[in-house]
Amino acid sequence: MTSHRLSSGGLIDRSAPLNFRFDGKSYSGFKGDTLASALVANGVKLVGRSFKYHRPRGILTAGSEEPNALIELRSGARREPNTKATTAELYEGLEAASQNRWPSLNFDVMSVNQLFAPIFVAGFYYKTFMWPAKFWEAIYEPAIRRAAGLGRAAGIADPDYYDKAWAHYDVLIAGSGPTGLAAALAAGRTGARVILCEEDFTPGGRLIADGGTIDGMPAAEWLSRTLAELGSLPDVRIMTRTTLFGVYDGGTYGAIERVNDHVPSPPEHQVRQRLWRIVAKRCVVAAGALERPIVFAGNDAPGVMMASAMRSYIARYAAAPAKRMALFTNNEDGWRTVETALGAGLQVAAVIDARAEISPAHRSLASKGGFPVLHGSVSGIDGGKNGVRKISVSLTGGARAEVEADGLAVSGGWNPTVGLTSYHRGRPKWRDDIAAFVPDGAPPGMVAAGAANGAFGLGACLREGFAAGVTAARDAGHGNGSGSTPVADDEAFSLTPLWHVAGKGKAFVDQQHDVTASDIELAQREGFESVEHLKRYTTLGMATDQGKTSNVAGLAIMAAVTGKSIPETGTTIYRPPYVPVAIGAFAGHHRDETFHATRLTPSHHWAAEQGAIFVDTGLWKRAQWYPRAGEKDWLESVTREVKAVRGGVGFCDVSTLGKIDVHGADAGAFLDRVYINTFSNLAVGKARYGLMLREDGIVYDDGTTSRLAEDHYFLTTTTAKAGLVMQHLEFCRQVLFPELDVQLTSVSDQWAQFSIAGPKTRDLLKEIVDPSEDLSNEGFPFMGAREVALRGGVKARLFRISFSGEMAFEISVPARYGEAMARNLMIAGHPFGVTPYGTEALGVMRIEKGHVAGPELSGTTTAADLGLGKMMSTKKDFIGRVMAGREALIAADRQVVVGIKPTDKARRLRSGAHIIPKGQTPGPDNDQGYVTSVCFSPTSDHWIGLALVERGRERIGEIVHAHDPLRGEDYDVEICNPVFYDPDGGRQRG
Amino acid sequence: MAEFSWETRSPLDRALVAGPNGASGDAGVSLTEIRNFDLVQVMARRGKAAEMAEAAKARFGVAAPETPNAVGAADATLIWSGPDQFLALSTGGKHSIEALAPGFTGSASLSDQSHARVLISISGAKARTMLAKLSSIDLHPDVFGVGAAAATSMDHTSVTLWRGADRDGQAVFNLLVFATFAESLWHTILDSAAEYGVEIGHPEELA
Amino acid sequence: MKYSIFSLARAALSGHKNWQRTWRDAAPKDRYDVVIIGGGGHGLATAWFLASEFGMKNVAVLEKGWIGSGNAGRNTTIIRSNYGLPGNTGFYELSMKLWERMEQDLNYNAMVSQRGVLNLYHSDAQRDAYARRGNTMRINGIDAELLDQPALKKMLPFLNFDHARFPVQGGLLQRRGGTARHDAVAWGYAHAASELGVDIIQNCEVTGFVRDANGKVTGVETSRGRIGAGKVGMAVAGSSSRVADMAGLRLPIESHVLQAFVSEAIKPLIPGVMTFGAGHFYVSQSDKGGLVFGGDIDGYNSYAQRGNLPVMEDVCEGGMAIIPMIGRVRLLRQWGGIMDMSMDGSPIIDKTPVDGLYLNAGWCYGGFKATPGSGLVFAHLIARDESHKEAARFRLDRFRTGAVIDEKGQGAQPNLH
Amino acid sequence: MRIICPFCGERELGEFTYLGDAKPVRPAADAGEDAVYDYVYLRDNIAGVMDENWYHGGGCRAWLKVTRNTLTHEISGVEAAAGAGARQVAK
Repeated sequence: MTSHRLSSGGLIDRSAPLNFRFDGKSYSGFKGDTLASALVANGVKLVGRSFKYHRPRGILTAGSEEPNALIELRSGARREPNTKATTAELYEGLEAASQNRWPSLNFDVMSVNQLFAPIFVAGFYYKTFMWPAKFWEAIYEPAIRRAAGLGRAAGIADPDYYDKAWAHYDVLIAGSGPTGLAAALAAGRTGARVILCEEDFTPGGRLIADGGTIDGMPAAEWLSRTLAELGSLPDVRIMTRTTLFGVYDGGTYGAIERVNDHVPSPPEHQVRQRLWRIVAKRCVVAAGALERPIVFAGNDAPGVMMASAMRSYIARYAAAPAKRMALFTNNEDGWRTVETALGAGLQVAAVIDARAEISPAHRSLASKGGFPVLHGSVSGIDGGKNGVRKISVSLTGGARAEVEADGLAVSGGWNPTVGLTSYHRGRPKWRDDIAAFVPDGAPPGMVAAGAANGAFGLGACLREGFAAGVTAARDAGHGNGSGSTPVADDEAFSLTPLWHVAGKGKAFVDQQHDVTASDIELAQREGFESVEHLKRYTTLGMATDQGKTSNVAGLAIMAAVTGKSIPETGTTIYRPPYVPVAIGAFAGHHRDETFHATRLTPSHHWAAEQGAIFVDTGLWKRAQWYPRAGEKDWLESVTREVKAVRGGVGFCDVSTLGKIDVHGADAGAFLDRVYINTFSNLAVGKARYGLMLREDGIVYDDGTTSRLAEDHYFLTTTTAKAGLVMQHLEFCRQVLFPELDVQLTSVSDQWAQFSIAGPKTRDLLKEIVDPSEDLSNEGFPFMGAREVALRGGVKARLFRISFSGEMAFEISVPARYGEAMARNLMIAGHPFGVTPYGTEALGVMRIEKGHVAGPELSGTTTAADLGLGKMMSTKKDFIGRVMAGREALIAADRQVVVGIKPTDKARRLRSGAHIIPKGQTPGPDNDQGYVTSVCFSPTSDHWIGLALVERGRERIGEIVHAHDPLRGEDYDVEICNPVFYDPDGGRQRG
Repeated sequence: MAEFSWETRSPLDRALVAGPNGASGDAGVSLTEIRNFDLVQVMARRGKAAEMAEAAKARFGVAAPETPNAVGAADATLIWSGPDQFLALSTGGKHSIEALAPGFTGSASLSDQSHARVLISISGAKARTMLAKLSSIDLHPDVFGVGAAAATSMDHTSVTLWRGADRDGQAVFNLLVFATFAESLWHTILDSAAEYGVEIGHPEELA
Repeated sequence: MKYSIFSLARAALSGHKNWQRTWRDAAPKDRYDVVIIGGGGHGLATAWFLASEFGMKNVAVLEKGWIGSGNAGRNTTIIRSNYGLPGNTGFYELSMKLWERMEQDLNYNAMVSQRGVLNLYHSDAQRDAYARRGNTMRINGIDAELLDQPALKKMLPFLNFDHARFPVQGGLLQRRGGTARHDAVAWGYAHAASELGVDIIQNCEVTGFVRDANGKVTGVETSRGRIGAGKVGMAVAGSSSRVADMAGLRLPIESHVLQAFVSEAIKPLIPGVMTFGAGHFYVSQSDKGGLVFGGDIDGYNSYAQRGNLPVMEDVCEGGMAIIPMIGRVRLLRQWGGIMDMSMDGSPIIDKTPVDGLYLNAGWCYGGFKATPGSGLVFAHLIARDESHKEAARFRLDRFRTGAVIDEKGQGAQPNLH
Repeated sequence: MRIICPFCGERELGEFTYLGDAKPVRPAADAGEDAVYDYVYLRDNIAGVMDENWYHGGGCRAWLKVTRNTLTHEISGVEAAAGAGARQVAK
């Protein structure tokens, strides 16, 4: 048995001992322990060092509000900094280390900071470290950064997995104490779908440690009966190890389930944690209340503990935080700790009660327990890193006393947990009778009950919980359930507010951030009186405990210094999450290669077989080029592919283009309104290039659209804009022009589409298309489009369009034939040297041909900038028409698309270089444009590019300077016609 | 003359490996792909919803769904896909787009989706639990009963989901997924299901 | 009261009892030469520049709540001048240069920390776009470097190089970029402006404009009474439309919510500011140790100052995708601010059609880094009645003429900027 | 936030895309530059109840007019765009 383990009692499983290590030293505990309770049981008092002054700290609480007992849990890639020992479940082999100390917890060099404490007051850094300016980044800041922070993150990729799930319930209940269980019973019995989230690994809340009598039976028995009944209801779910952390609009709640944090590592195929998005019609916040400290000098010494926490350690974990304890309380409830301690056979040195009167029952308890009751306040602690030894007391009336004890329980009253109810900027309201804030202005559908609502008695909790459950179920559409409210007595509760005991020495308000009462006074003196200023200036409440034990005390002290009341002083805005949540949990499985979905083209696996190199284009993987053995780099492969197309025939999977079926009697009229050019007059069997503007007159997207029937067009978009164009067209159809008879269907995934290009395209196609189809220039002229039969009976759509400038077709087959199509093209094209080509070669050929693409359609260019101004119809209205005519969009000095070529033909061009007039020093005033797209043109045998250049079209032939300081390059280029290849277009028409 | 084959290939051809997957023991989730179907999107022309409904009734013998439901006809399933539109799922060419077109002339626009989607069947004791990781909609049996359908998203990807007839007392969820996303979503489903144990069946033909 | 290590040490001897208010707690006078509406960073900086650069000391800053309570206190603290379009480039560099001397100018340590701002790229197209932008910066005399993947691996070895959905190819780095302590910026300007005689009036909400017979603005109605003014400047980003409405103006602005997040404090992990464009995620680490991160705006008009869960998930997904070591680091706090999203993503600093009323608005989420520059050019506009040369393009009529400054190329759709 | 799609029922935010104020009406072809400028660029930017265009792209692809309070995010009404279904719409 460990030194501070009680010989009996508690909810620990004494048959399951567990070994663990803290700071390298071995200890043992039991199943059912937290790391904190196991440390208590082993008599460990010093567990951490504070943020700024590196003061020794012990365990203050027994829950997720813990400010001090923060440790690094686990090791290696699983190291979890700032983990609360008070919520970490013990498991066999657990490893934990204290943090923010060097070289050891016991001897921490940085505790020298305490010597500078007179200087290191709130906000001191705003007043210094300013001279010389360069010293900030070089010296001061690195030192501050090293000193700040608490634990160390792993610094290695997280090896565990997370997932996310949705849940839908009528009633969501936060907390499984008496209030939450009563609410669950009431709602569950109506048949409502109920989910109850409990942060702890054991349901029961304060019932576990504080007991009581409910419906005439011991609380433990009532608890197990209630859990059994709830378990028998099919639509009631109790989730332990699950914290409700946030409430979002529309009755959506965030909860984090710690699925496998209580084991060394998650079993195979299981996640570490799961993020729940719970959609609930009603929510009952039964999250209880948190006991609050009283601020006094030395209140941060190890061994000073919240009174309720001390009860939990003794009653729930059978671990004694102190063998001879003292209690400092300002209320009735604190005394329960004395009862619990005495009941466990521990000694009580004294009770220091700030109230003028105590009850006769407690007075007789004191005489029975043989300890004095001192009326007054604790004014100082004598003790060090090994814990409390002596307690100084200022007695009412001015005298002083001392109490020898090895632990001090403190109770300053209780603060309802108002976080969840305040996340929609609801401001809690002050209640004088309990001297605490209670929820007000909760989000729609949410209600607080029990201690979370300021009802501290057991009977009141059960009543409020049960009533809230009934109401919630009814509001969610369920009738009455059976059964009645569980009954229990209400304990007496009297409290004399006491926030701060004046005294010598540092009195901590926010223990984690080392914010003292005098820091608050200083902030007030300097004008930081608003609570939000106070928080920001002193960092009060901004630590990992989110101020759960410090916020209210902080503003009470501020209220006292400013002479305002506490409600006048107000609270800061409450912000989620209620407890810190691992970033990995919010990400779920969206990490690494599964960060986003991947779209594969119909010929993807075939291309992979060919050894294609793939490039990410949006969500797509596209074949970028197809390297062949012996080729030294991508450029060699791409050049080969281009030459093969220009000299023979090649093909490329262009299925990534957006494809939309446009049906309806008004399809043509509709297209006239969304494109700048006219489509209603397009003949059936023909394709036309179209350009769309945004309503602000800027180019949105382009593509070819074919008319397959009188009332059926087939529209293509760029790969990048496919989804957005569909959305835009639906907007036009449904909102702008609802009178038109048009139907839109995305057929992007229905068709595998290939571009087949090169002078031998027709030869190849003849092998693949049914011989009855006329592919001659007369029978299938440039910009023709129609359905054809392929050999073997598959039907395809054939379009005589060209992006490469060659004699070319695009052919669509139903997508499941896509892979066969690629194989068949290889077979059919074999005699003609057919070559698959990727997006790089596609890009080279479009640049050679002067076709604009993504880099030129940048969202800032007009049709005229792109050299397509003449396409704008003057005979009809279309989206963007009016705004395109604004003065700045038609200004003569706009940057327009031109070609560029280097004067030194050996020179490589790069996109992103800027265009500067020759002979001038580059500067903001002569920055006349930039290079948008470049490639090595196998056809020209040198690099070529497209650029946006001021007045470019007037400057064809001018030599300008390509300025690229980023890459240390400067060279001359000639502005030229953007169409480098076959400017007459004879090849594509031939 | 070159010889070539027009063998079709499902987008899940590589990804689907029949057999057990994930945790060992009794599989909580059964997964397979249903292949070989005709799928036609039928959208009413402006002002022609009633005419489309009549045409559908004449063609399939049942009324097309006007709310998010899947309706079984003798030889087809009609799945709601949006206001005044539905998907006709069938096999054997009986209700291919060519076969349907004459009956809907003037009342609806038809678009072939047979190759645009992959059909995945999900069942098993943990199917609903697993789907809760992917789907934001409520699949509780009281809410999403047999025949319920939804146009929704999973993993940011549009899907059509409907509940077929129960099999062995277990719910069966049918999922139409866009073909180019299918492999990616398949892996996501497997990841989500792994902890429950998965039995991946050999692809089946649409019955 | 001069702030220094010496004054601090002296104060320590007296238990810090002698510190004065950081700024005077002024009561409103009847009339000021200039009234600035909005006690955020921009309003306070404007007041300080009016007093220090333009000799106008009869100035009041009116704040409806507590100073710095808007976006000044609710941002991810990044400063940079890596903009690519004329109008923005010069302005943000002006601002950057002012950041570099701010603490000495103000005698207040705002922890301006030039630890570098890096934008990652994942494709040739992104690289080209960054090259264009980086060259613009260089041509404007601003530092910029284009890093390739090996350089990045050395600098940020923890990025996901091996299992990335969108592999990192390189990045555009501005070493002079970095972060500053956001609240301290507001306090610093308030401190320095107050020392020069500017009245900073908190809890004073403007409820209307006072106009003369010609329509000229001659003052404001407030919750603390009428205050006369020679000129009135609006610097109320987030509330611009609401305040402009009191003067009968409609603006090319929508209010949107942008979330930001901070993790628990940990020992130094991430050196500078890093943005992951392919994943809507950016991050830096504060001096206190928290990872400060964010992503895209929530996407819909909102004055509610709270964020939604899907965007929060989206941001964390981006974070995990690019820095998988942050999986076990815990998110501590989330908050949402109201963004003045303009129609081209760039700000407006101009006279309004209402005589005597000057507008500083539309900062989207670029407002924090602009604070000192905005203060200077807005003060210039108010004092001289003409635009500062680095703000000449931030005209209100640019939407009418088409001379927009659209860095993202998204057009008149604010939620996409 | 959750939006009740008139066709699909209640769905979560992630299925929808936002466009903005639904009040401005696209001016007639001959309305002139000022009218179009107003339509494209100026916004009431209402702090309160506002009609907005939302797209159910992750569901039935209907455009919706959602009445929503920008101060509280409360949604008080949703209706389908005039052209969402097949019903006849007068010009």
